[in-house]
Amino acid sequence: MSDTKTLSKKDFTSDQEVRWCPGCGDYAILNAVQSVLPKLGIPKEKIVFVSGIGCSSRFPYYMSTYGFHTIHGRAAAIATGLKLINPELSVWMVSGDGDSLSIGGNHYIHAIRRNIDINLLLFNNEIYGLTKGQYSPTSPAGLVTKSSPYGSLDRNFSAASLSIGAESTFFARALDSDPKYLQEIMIRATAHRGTSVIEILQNCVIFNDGAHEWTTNRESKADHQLRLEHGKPMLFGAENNKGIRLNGITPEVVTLGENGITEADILVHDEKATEPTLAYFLSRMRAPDFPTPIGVFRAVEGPTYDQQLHQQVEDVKLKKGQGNLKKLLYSGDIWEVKA
Amino acid sequence: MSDTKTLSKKDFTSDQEVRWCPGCGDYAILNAVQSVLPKLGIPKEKIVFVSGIGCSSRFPYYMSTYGFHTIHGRAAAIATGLKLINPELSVWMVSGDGDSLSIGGNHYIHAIRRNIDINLLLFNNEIYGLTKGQYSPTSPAGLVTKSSPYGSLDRNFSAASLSIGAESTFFARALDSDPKYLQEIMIRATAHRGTSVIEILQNCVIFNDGAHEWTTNRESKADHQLRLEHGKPMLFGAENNKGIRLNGITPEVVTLGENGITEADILVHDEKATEPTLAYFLSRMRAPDFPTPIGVFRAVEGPTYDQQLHQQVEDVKLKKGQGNLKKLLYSGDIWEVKA
Amino acid sequence: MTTKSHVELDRVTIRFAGDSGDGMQLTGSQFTNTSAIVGNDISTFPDFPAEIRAPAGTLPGVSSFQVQIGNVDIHTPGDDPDILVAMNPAALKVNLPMVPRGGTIFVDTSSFTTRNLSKAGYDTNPLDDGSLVGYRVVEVDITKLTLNALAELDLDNKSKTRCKNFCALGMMYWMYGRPLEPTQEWVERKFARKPLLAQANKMALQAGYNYAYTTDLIPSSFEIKPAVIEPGTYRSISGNQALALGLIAGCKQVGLPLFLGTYPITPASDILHELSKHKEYGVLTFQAEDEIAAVCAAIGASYGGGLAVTSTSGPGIALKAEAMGLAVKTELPLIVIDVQRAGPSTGMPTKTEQSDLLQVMYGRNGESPICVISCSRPTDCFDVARQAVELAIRFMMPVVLLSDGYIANGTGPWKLPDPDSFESIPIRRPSDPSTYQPYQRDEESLARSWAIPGMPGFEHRIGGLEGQNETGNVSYDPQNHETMSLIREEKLMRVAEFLPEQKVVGPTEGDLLVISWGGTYGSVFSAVSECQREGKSVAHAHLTHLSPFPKNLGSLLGNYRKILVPELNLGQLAKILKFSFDAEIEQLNKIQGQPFKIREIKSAIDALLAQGEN
Amino acid sequence: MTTKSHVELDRVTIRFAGDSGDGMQLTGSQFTNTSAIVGNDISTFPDFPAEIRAPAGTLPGVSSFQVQIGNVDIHTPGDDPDILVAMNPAALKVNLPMVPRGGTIFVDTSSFTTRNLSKAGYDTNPLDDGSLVGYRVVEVDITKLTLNALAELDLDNKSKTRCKNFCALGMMYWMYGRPLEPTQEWVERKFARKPLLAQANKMALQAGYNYAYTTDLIPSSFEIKPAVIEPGTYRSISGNQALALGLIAGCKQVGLPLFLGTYPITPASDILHELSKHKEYGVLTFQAEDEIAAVCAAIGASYGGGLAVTSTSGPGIALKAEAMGLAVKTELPLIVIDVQRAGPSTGMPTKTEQSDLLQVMYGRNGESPICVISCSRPTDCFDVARQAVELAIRFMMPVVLLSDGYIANGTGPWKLPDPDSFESIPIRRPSDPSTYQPYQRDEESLARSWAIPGMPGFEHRIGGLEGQNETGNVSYDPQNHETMSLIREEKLMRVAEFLPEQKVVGPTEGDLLVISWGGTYGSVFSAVSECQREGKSVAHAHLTHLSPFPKNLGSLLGNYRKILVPELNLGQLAKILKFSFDAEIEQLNKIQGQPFKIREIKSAIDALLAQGEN
Ligand SMILES: Cc1ncc(C[n+]2csc(CCOP(=O)(O)OP(=O)(O)O)c2C)c(N)n1
Ligand SMILES: Cc1ncc(C[n+]2csc(CCOP(=O)(O)OP(=O)(O)O)c2C)c(N)n1
Ligand code: SF4
Ligand code: SF4
Ligand SMILES: [Mg+2]
Ligand SMILES: [Mg+2]
Repeated sequence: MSDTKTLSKKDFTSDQEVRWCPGCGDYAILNAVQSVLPKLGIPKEKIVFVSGIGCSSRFPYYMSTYGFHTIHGRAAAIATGLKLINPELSVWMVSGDGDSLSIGGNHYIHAIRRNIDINLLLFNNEIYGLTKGQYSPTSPAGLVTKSSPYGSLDRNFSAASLSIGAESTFFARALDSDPKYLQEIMIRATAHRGTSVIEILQNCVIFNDGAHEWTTNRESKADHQLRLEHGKPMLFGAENNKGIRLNGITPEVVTLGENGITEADILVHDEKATEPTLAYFLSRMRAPDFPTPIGVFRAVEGPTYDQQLHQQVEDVKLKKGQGNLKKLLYSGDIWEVKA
Repeated sequence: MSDTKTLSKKDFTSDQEVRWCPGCGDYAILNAVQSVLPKLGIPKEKIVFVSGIGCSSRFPYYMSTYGFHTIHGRAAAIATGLKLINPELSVWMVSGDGDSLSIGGNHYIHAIRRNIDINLLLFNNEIYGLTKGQYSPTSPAGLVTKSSPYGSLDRNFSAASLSIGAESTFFARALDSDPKYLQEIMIRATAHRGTSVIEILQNCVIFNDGAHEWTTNRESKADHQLRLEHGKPMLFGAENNKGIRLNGITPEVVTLGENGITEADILVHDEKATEPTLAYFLSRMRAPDFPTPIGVFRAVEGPTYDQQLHQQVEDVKLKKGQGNLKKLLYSGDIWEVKA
Repeated sequence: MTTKSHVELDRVTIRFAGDSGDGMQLTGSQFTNTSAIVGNDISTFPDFPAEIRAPAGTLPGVSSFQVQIGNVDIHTPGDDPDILVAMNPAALKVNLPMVPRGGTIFVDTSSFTTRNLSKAGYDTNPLDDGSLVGYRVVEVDITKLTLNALAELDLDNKSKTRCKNFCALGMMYWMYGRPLEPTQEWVERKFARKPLLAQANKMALQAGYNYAYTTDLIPSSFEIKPAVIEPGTYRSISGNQALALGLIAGCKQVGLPLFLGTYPITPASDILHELSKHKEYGVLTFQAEDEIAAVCAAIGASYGGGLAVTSTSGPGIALKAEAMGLAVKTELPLIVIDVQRAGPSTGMPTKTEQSDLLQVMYGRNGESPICVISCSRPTDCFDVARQAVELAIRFMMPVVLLSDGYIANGTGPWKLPDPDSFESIPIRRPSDPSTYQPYQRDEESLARSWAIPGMPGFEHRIGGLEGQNETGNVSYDPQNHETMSLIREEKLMRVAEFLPEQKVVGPTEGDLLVISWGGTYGSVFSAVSECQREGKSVAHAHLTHLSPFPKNLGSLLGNYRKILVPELNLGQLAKILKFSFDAEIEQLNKIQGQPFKIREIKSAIDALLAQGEN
Repeated sequence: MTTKSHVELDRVTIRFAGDSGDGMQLTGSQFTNTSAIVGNDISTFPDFPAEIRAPAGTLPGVSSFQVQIGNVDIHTPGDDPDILVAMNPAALKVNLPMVPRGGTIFVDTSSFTTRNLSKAGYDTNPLDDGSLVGYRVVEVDITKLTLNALAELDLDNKSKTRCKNFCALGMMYWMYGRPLEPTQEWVERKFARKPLLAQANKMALQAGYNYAYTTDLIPSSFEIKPAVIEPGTYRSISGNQALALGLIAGCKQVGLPLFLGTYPITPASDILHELSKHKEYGVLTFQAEDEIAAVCAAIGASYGGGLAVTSTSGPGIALKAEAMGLAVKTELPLIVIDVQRAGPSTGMPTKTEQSDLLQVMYGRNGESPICVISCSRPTDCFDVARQAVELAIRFMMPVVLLSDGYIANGTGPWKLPDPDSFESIPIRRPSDPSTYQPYQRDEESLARSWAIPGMPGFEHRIGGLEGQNETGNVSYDPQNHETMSLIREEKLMRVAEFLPEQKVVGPTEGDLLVISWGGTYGSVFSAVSECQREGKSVAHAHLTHLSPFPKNLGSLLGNYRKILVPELNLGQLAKILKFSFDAEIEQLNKIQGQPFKIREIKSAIDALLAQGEN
């Protein structure tokens, strides 16, 4: 079993029939995950997929690893407990924008704050799919849905801004429509120690088709996507001649060559910046004025809660010696009653 | 009653004996609130204080306005419903760092996201006071408390970063030890339409005494506090000769006069910046390298959920005409059964 | 053409089944509405798959719609279909077990391709491997029939094929002598902007009708005379819809704005969807971040003076428990709607059950008495909702309204009431600030008077800590806590004084009383009437009020030798009746996510009576 | 010096009361421990104010500690104090009502200043306005006495005054012939680093002792002979502490790491505080962001193979309800501790109650059967916690452990067990990957076998949706849902096979059986023994196991003419007994946030027996 060399994609495919709508973006993501796992060299029995409730959260049933399809919004808390009891495990959390940012918002921000070492795949289709199409916290204001026939009045969260505001140590964005790149990002996420969030822009063909069209459209994507690369200038566009320049503390789009702009003027990406301000800055760039940043916004080392929790236990054992039950009971104010 | 001119501080003082520990920072805040309300010209009966559970949350009992001491962590949700049913009301929420950022975290970020027009007083004493001293999400890592005898392992939230990550339109910071300034900020907050968060650094003399000492200490406060003023350069210090300079996208402390630094080099505060990046940038400045920013980080106009909700109703009424129950029932597929 | 026999029937049950994409829910409701319009009594049971759309042609993808129509009182969608319309192999596979031998089965032969057969898990074709022996099988290439009929139309084949459900509907219309007009008109309204599609669907409908009429495939047509139905204007309505409208009507009666704080969940979401459409009635709908925020926002709106409602299903109730306790303690009016589904935990979200009764009664910390009422069928949801509003306001307390997935999605013919006949519901507002106390009570109802923010001079504080009687000030006084606990209990009992006495259908004393609550109403009613027709001494009491019970319920129980309580759970009402009245209760429990069949209740009754005889 | 009389007593109840700052809890426990060491039986009741420290000298600021000591079995802290030590007017005001006329009252006269009197709401000084007529009042200027005694010490007055509680303690020590050494030693340990303070406290103690000895104020001293107590090593321990230690011991028995996921709440927080101290035993404590995260983290830890525990009080249980349902459905071992407090809603957090029984039994959506056990007194929390661990593991199910504020904060003398005598608890791990199924069960216990992440070949998925028997794969099959629902129910019943039979103290049949559960044990036991001594035909059954009940409970009930169930709620166990056994139950309910007095139970018993006679 644990011989990982021999593992292939189908080793990670369960016998359960996949039940998403034909054309759902989830298929591509499932495919990417099943393809990338064999490359990670993690023994299959050490991998666990934990999910909440939602279309996306059916995910674990389709994997042949350990898996837990829990309750709505609580996956982050359950994944936390799982990782804390056994830090050896590779814990993957799969969750939707409703599951993680609506009902699960509190667990989401606290898991990130504690930097629990899990890989969190956030399927963002900007809608509640499973319950047949109500707006979600990431739906743009004005969206007409079953529960907002006159348009939603909610200002929407940016998953990136919220995560970074919650002290995220790793945040990345990827697309269901670009599974190869998604795999690269997943490899980065697994390498990161701490909570690694991958926001995957996913298409719900039934209830919110084309939500990410602006970013993913074949024709325009070169001009609408900014691929972040650490240490590289933020260039994009069909001719790769457009770039992001810093204007005080706000970004502006410039074109190389035009009024004397050279690559030197272009902001260089630093995913390792100690302060998350740059990552936050990126999280504010969005359509139509800016390309959608794709890739790793931020990846900084930091202590993880799970590792520290066990470290603390070891430290105390070292200081006080392995606990002995008798000693524990027979402490405090004790006295003898003679026969 | 509604004649507000005549109102004085004691008009806002209830007959209930105040029951905080002697020396608790909450007294000063209560005092400030009772002093500022008469200045706001809001009819007393339109003011409601909603709180969760915690020492701070006992607040409403000491006010003679309408008040609701609810359950732990839910004040933001209850205040939301209250404001939605009657936008005429001046709704104040009083809550602790545990109440709002631990158990109440989800309602907190969603109230801010929706920009519900309430004034949110966040009493941040970096501890759970009412339950006798466990660490909270704002407690610094390593803090030794009843529940962390070997030191807390939690990385802490910055209330400011989290709020701004949640799309805050108004965020300010004030001190229990400077009630006059606190009053100014409260006046600003009431003027703001939308969720106005005031993080009040409050001292819990019993379980976390001196948590904010670095910032509030009489001797050093001039050097440790940065008073934010819109349109003014970020200067501070006993001689007001220290300032914040932008280095790329990160802040650095400089001294006027030293190696050619002039006021022109100092970053100018803009609380109205359309993008919240500057406010986020400020939220990262903290001891010991930076002074603690005090005052209004961000104050931008934007639609409020409560106002829009009622607007939408009015729009539909305009379009469809005031609803008529008979019409409503007798619609859809109806048919007659003759006698 | 051939002459055909013509048979009269009292009732018939038809089940339309196909792939989620085949529009069976629509086909079913068209048949239902037309039948209603011609005066039949009707009852329906939409039975669709779990939330996610399974791949086309697979078993989990099957969507069914069962309707019973008749010239007699119809109270259920029928135990077993007389006719099954199966649009593909999967639909046949899933539904065949429900059709008794001798039943008629319509199949669209064109869909029985090897690909579809294997998707449905058939190794051989059931149409010719003899597995349908004993059924009357009617094989029609409905798809081809449709395509031919629409040959002339300038439409792609995909769109044309989509009309096949109307073709099937047409056959059923001929078979049961229904007029085509209502559906034709509906099609025109629906496709007003797409005339070509409108035409296509109408032509397909006609084609099916003509085909059935001309061919020998369908030997005889049937007639179902109109039922004797109270004259009036009718509307076919689903339970969730009726609930929503009832809330709007109730709010009109109290003159308060309706506030719904909710979070989507199957099978309750449609209440939100319906209410959010009716803004012109001043309805405020708030889709919260979770169930806790939903009920809390409602509580805030209630404190602010609105008519506050929160709607959810079992898992959501679990999350609302703590806040519901706050509403109990602060004595604020609040309506909590629980559209029950199969549990425990996530369970089977699209399947019905009655297993939240104990949860809503006792699922809160401390002694936290609460008022619970329930609806019994789609068409009474309207009045039960209005009642919930009245109780919440009159008694200043949270009221739980129990529905379930079966009621919520089912439809029935609803005789429209005259809204002008609804009496207004008074609100007890304090008048004198100088004597006002937040917990000063009405002698009779024990309701506290309701002052709301904005009322000058009535400023007051309430909260979750125990409060002193009258003033509501925080109090840890031991005696006061006992006093308040007993007042909260007594206040609930006072509701019973206000409630109508419990009615019984059948003998006022005798061998057996069958007690139903919620969605079991229909099957119990039908089973008991059958027994009564057989001259058995059996009565039926349907409980709308579960907490408190009607005053006379205890004495009622004494009038029968035996008492039977059928429930779609493991005996929750039975437990409560036992300790409330020290009564001996016979249970009939079913926990399969499906409603009772009349037959199941009937045989339980017969068995009990038989015992009685020895 | 004067000669003094010397009286022998069987038992005495002393109540120490003062301002929160006066260290009354400490004084009380010192008196308790010393009394235990000299061989008396003891029981204590710390009674401190609500969470927040009220201003000094006010009524809400009063903190009290009551202890009963005796040479006979002591099972409660005593109905009424024989002696009240009141360190200030507020303490007198709050506690006087509890002292029966004739009782003795010690007061620190120096604290009876006009300021303190008015703070306590006294218009006139009770010491001379005659309101203490009928009590034996002992007025001592304890503060002055202390200051004089410490005059020589180089300490500020504030610190000196702080020693006055030890001065008062010294008087009590003389009065009841207790040795000073244990407390002196404790002081030395406690103030090892502050020798001056150590000296001060010891001197104050001595001063009080000498003062009582030399003056005439205290006419006589008393002797309380050692109780006949089982020989062994003893420790005085609180309920929460004992629970924590029991969990650690239980985990040792199963050989799994202990994981506590919790969120602070009164009166459960001390379990977290205690466990977080014992990291060297591999204990993992996780203070979550809320109760939902706490139970969910525990569930995650359980799925991961740990011994998972979550601890809270009533409001927290309400929040955990949904997740507890997930644990029921997924059949994961989990211990849910509910230290009950007075509700509903926030209620009275520091006051005790037994009103969460129905909540933990039924407060979840769907049919969600759960195992419930309870502890009865501080010293049995240890064993009950170990039992909870054993049941959770043996049966692979969540187990609810009910405690309450009275048990949690109370202390008693605990005869320390020999840990080596604890048997190890086996875990059922699957051995053969090729045949493994997540829901394959043990014939006897119906427990599913426990494969955990990290075990190669046993990879499997579980979740909250209904699962197919054996495989656990998602299933909407009607029959399967009924099967699984019944299995979950049956599995709980199997626990009864494993439980010891219900024991009865007293006649095995007779006039009356009094049934207690949880914290009512002590007063019921004492009241019943009294009756038995009076020759009445009364027996006592204390239920540790509430779901399921012991196998023989039903038949037991049949052996008595009447059954009385005293509860600190409105009759929750009574309800369950009624429908479980169709038994007639007499209730005695008290809902004042206070434990039963022996007297209250006794008179209820006498009244019932008297009825019996007519
Ligand atoms: C406690 C609870 N509340 C509500 C629901 C209903 N529900 C299930 S999934 C879901 C939201 C799904 O949206 P998302 O998380 O974005 O996942 P998606 O289906 O879009 O992949 C809701 C509201 C539930 N199952 N449980
Ligand atoms: C549901 C619930 N969980 C836990 C508690 C216990 N509790 C009350 S207040 C509190 C935290 C108080 O800290 P904070 O919000 O910072 O307020 P502070 O007392 O510091 O002003 C806790 C854990 C509760 N009352 N209800
Ligand atoms: S509803 Fe949307 S998200 Fe869900 S499976 Fe279908 S396409 Fe995918
Ligand atoms: S515990 Fe701390 S926060 Fe609470 S009242 Fe006392 S000093 Fe203030
Ligand atoms: Mg989604
Ligand atoms: Mg705090």
